[in-house]
Amino acid sequence: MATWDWQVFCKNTLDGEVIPRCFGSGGDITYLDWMISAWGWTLSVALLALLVALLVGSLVGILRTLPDKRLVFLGNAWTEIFRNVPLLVQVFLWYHVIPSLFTSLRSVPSFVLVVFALGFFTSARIAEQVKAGIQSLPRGQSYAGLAMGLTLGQTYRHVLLPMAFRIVIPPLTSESMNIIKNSSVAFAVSIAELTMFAMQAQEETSRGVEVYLAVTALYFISAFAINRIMLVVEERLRVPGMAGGK
Amino acid sequence: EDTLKKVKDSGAITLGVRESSGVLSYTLGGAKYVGYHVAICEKAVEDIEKAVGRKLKVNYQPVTSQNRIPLVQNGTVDLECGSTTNNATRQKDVAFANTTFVEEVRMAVKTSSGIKSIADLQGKTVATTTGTTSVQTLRKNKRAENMEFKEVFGKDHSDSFLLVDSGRADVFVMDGSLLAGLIARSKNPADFKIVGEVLSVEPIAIMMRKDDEALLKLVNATIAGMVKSGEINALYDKWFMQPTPPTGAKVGLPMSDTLKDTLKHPNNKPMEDYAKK
Amino acid sequence: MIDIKNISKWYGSFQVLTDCTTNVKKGEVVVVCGPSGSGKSTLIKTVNALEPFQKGDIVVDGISIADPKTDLPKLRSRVGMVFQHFELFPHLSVTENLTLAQIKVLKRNPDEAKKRGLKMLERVGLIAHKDKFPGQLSGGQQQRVAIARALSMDPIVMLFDEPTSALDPEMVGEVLDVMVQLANEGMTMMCVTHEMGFARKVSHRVIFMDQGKICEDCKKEDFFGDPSARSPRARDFLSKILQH
Amino acid sequence: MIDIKNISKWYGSFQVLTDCTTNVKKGEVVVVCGPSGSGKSTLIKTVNALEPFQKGDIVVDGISIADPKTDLPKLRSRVGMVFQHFELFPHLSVTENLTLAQIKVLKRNPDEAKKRGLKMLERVGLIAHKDKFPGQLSGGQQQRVAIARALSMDPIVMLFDEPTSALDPEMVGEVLDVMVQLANEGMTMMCVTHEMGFARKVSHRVIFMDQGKICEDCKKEDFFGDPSARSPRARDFLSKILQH
Amino acid sequence: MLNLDFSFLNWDVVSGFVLKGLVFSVQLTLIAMVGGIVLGTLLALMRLSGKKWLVVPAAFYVNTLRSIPLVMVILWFFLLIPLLIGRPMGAELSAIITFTVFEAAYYSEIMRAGIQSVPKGQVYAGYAVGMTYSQSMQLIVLPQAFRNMLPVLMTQTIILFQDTSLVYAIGAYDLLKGFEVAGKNFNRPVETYLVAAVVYFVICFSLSMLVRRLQKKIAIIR
Ligand SMILES: Nc1ncnc2c1ncn2[C@@H]1O[C@H](COP(=O)(O)OP(=O)(O)OP(=O)(O)O)[C@@H](O)[C@H]1O
Ligand SMILES: Nc1ncnc2c1ncn2[C@@H]1O[C@H](COP(=O)(O)OP(=O)(O)OP(=O)(O)O)[C@@H](O)[C@H]1O
Ligand SMILES: [Mg+2]
Ligand SMILES: [Mg+2]
Repeated sequence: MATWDWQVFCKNTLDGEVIPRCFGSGGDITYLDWMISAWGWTLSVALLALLVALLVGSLVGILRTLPDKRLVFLGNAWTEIFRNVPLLVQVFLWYHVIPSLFTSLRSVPSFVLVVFALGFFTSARIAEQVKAGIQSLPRGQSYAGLAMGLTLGQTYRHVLLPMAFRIVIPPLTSESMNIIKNSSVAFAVSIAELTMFAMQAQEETSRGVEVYLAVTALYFISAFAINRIMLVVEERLRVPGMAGGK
Repeated sequence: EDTLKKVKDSGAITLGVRESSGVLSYTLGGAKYVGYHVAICEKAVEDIEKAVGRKLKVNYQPVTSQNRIPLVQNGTVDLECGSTTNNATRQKDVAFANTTFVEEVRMAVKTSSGIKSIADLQGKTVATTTGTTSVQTLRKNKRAENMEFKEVFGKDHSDSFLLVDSGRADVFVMDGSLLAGLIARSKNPADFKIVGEVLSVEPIAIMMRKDDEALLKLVNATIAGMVKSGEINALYDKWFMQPTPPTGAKVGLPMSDTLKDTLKHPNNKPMEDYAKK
Repeated sequence: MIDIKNISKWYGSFQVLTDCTTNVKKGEVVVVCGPSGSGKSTLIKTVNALEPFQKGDIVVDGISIADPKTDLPKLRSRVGMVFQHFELFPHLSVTENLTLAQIKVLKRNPDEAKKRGLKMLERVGLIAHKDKFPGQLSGGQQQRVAIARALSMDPIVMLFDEPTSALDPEMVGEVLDVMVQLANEGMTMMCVTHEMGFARKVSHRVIFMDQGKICEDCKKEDFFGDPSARSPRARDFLSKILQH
Repeated sequence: MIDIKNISKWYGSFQVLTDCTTNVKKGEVVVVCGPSGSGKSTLIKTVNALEPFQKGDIVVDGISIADPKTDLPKLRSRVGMVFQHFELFPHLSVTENLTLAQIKVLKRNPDEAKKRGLKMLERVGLIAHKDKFPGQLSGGQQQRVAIARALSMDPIVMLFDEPTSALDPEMVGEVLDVMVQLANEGMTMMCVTHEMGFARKVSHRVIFMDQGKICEDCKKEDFFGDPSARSPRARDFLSKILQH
Repeated sequence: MLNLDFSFLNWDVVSGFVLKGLVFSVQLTLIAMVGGIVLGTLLALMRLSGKKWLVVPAAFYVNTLRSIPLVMVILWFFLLIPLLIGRPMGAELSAIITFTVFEAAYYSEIMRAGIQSVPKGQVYAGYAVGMTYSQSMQLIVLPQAFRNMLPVLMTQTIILFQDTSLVYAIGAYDLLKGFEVAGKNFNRPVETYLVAAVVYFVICFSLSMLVRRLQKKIAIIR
């Protein structure tokens, strides 16, 4: 690589002139401004999608452990459909194909669309883990809950899920980190997040290495932060007297 | 960097091509790459063979907008025959042969929309493709004309076109040749048309490594020869006016005055110089 | 109190219980024994409807389990159950383990539930451990907490499924002590156990199961009396279990 | 045969073994007992160097374990060990379980290994199950296969770590039978077990451990003789374990 | 509403555009799977070795790669390897190396969990019959870990297969790219994406069915 040119981030996105303080003012924005806002978009997409994925994934995961065969089938079908088609293809279908079938969907902002697409995709994987977590508990636990007169719902709520979620925190951490990285598909539906910034800024400035390095670092920081947060959560939820770590 | 020597020693030359850059450079499937720019490069390769005195094996390396410059720099690609805009920033990293095509950035709209020029864009939705210079062009025009319109970005050109087709966007701002190609291959070409003023003019040229005078000279000589013999006009006609594979669609984009002028006065001036005119 | 009438149960095509009939009267202590896989756990779980069955009926305190209109959670809340592996809720403290169901099922207010729970904890001699988590207790202590948990629901009958077989030998005693005390106080109990000493000491009747069938169902005195009056299977089992 | 000399071991700052000294002579059967967590498993695992120790030395058949030059795998291959949870290799068939180490460690040829393995399998009465996988056998059968596996290495001494405590009561007998037979044939054995019947019947010496220390180490006759001659801890333990 | 036209999708197009991508995707998946599992197992063993000088680098490797989007890793390898080895490398080869190295980080976490799922007593049992560390790993622990983790390994492989589409970043030609290019050059993106969705679903779903079947066959009887 030739020489570094970190000044590229201080350039005005309109005329390419370097702005002294690196932050634009009065409607002018620099690449740095742009990148920070892109980071914000990445985080918003990822975190909201994570929320969707956790809710839907837990629900589907629970469905797959219930006694009712039809609900299990429903849960299995959901999981298989959403995990066996590449994310990018799913996003395309949500954005271009489904709205032409259901025209009412056309007015849904693409941000919402990608949050759900990414959320549903990840929910399939989370469902898999939640199911495994519930099934890894001894059968006696649900017997014990039921034997005390708790209903099936109460048994899940007070007995099975609290432990199952503790067990699946490590794989959930991976999924949460993945969702940050997978949020890059949002560029396909016109969300100005980090990947789009990277593609566009390197095209405009021809400083690919600097741009990609900065963007990689931001992804890394985000994923790492999630990892740390989840470790804290894991630590907080650790049950005294239970084996640590796993 | 002596590409001619490298090519002579290895007996092979690598052309950078695009999977899908309108009729400038695209694939027919398999390892077949064709297009106006590819044809010019192949002609240049013939001259290189003469210069090094041996037959060369021609490898086609598909490139993308993200990797084409690094690939040329690191020696993977010897001649890039895609659709790369020659601009000042890039000239710091790579060299360009004399301009062989001039893109005029314009708008594609649905015939029924009634949009005729930039002035009609107030309150509309404008599509363009991520990772292209058109995004910047659009940003500048928006500022200059002091207008309010919404921008959406397609992942690639066919996505952006689909945005217009499906009604999510009103216009698609992009290189004229690409727009013409997309319209020609669409299900109902009559539904779309290219309108409006030229938003920016971009010289497109063959790209190669910097500081390789011998190769640059040779390629420029090839181009000059083709202009002189009229071969370049025939090529242009073949790709832009006649039916093209695989669909047999006709792009139907006559040679612009700027291109005619540029071919008459060969140069490799960057895009910035065109804007000043 | 418990009336088991011609219960049969299949897992797929495999029959685990064949036409089992027996009963437990109020205040009676019945011990169920038999070789591994003979269906003891399955039988005892059918009593509070933890395992569904395909044929027959069980009537607990006048309520039929097979009747689809029966409110099973309510019925279960009146039947205490203790499991081989304790099945305390590991994420809840001892006190929370004792109060959860009282609050959620019996709708007792938390203070009342806590009072009742701690009283039971005291009874099993573990009041000092009320704020610990199950993982911080020994097996014997966990099982005693599990018994206290069941008792705090004021059950009309207690079911035990091999309550001591997952324990270290030196801890078996402390759990059996609690059970003996319960029996002496007149609690109705149905216990699956291999502790023949316990059966001898406190039970009124012994049921011997083999291959899903109830082979023997007789007074303790008869069961431990003349071996020649027992079925060959029961004799064989008893000799194995008492051998060393 | 085994000479344990002043062994001490720590996990971090927690001392599990304190200055333990004892020995096992050729042909002798020694039973180790004591409450849970007293260090019995740890002690027996130090004998074939499965647990490292920080102080003292163990000499097995003339070879010092603490000596860094000792070829531990080779030493271990001459010491048979049977675990509480059998630890058969679940992915291998019974025959493969018996032959794997013979082939890989003793470098016997597969035919010879198989012959030897099947002979031992016959000895524990399970030849009919030679092609099954461990998961298809009952606990008692698995433990007997585990004993056969250890025997097929022609060990000079056998170590047992609570071989019957994970078994259903009716299967305890079949495993103890094999062990009694081994003892009667003159095998040198060191057994951690709570089966006092076994200790009474075949052991020569009993070691009682508490809190990492060897509290009692005496002839069987003395151990089971006058209780007042025992330490209070041992008396308490014996009373608990023999109570029911 | 949806005006679909699949007529362009004849055998020539499929064989010209799609097949080439499919072959590369499968090739890339297989090589990266085998290489990744081997390398990942080594990394897992390093992390479990308890020796600091092995644990730290292995943990650093795994955590770093797991925190960066694959597409960035692909780009970096593509830009940096030529600088390291001093000559350019083709996109395909670069993709294969990148995927192997990257997937190793993920497979290593799976194998680590798998190794930890084998009871410690099994290792003791191996040692007790005189096996060395490497023998007990090879003969006892890894075969069990591998079988226990087979479903997760295969799920990761299905993800890997889907992720091969990210090689677009360096211009390599995979299955999805095949569909995309066909879609672009015939300007039929909707149709090609629909077909792509179906094709991916069929491949991945049959793969997971196959794994379930296989799993029943080689699962350890417990
Ligand atoms: N979920 C199940 N699916 C199929 N078969 C089962 C299931 N649960 C139990 N069984 C079978 O039913 C039979 C009776 O099981 P049960 O647990 O009642 O025996 P048990 O007498 O309690 O034995 P143990 O002393 O080992 O606890 C056994 O053969 C067992 O394999
Ligand atoms: N890996 C370890 N780390 C820390 N402490 C340990 C570890 N393994 C065992 N200990 C502790 O060492 C002590 C002795 O353990 P050991 O397993 O030898 O006891 P034991 O007498 O065999 O008990 P049991 O009858 O329960 O098998 C116990 O207090 C135990 O908690
Ligand atoms: Mg049972
Ligand atoms: Mg032990």
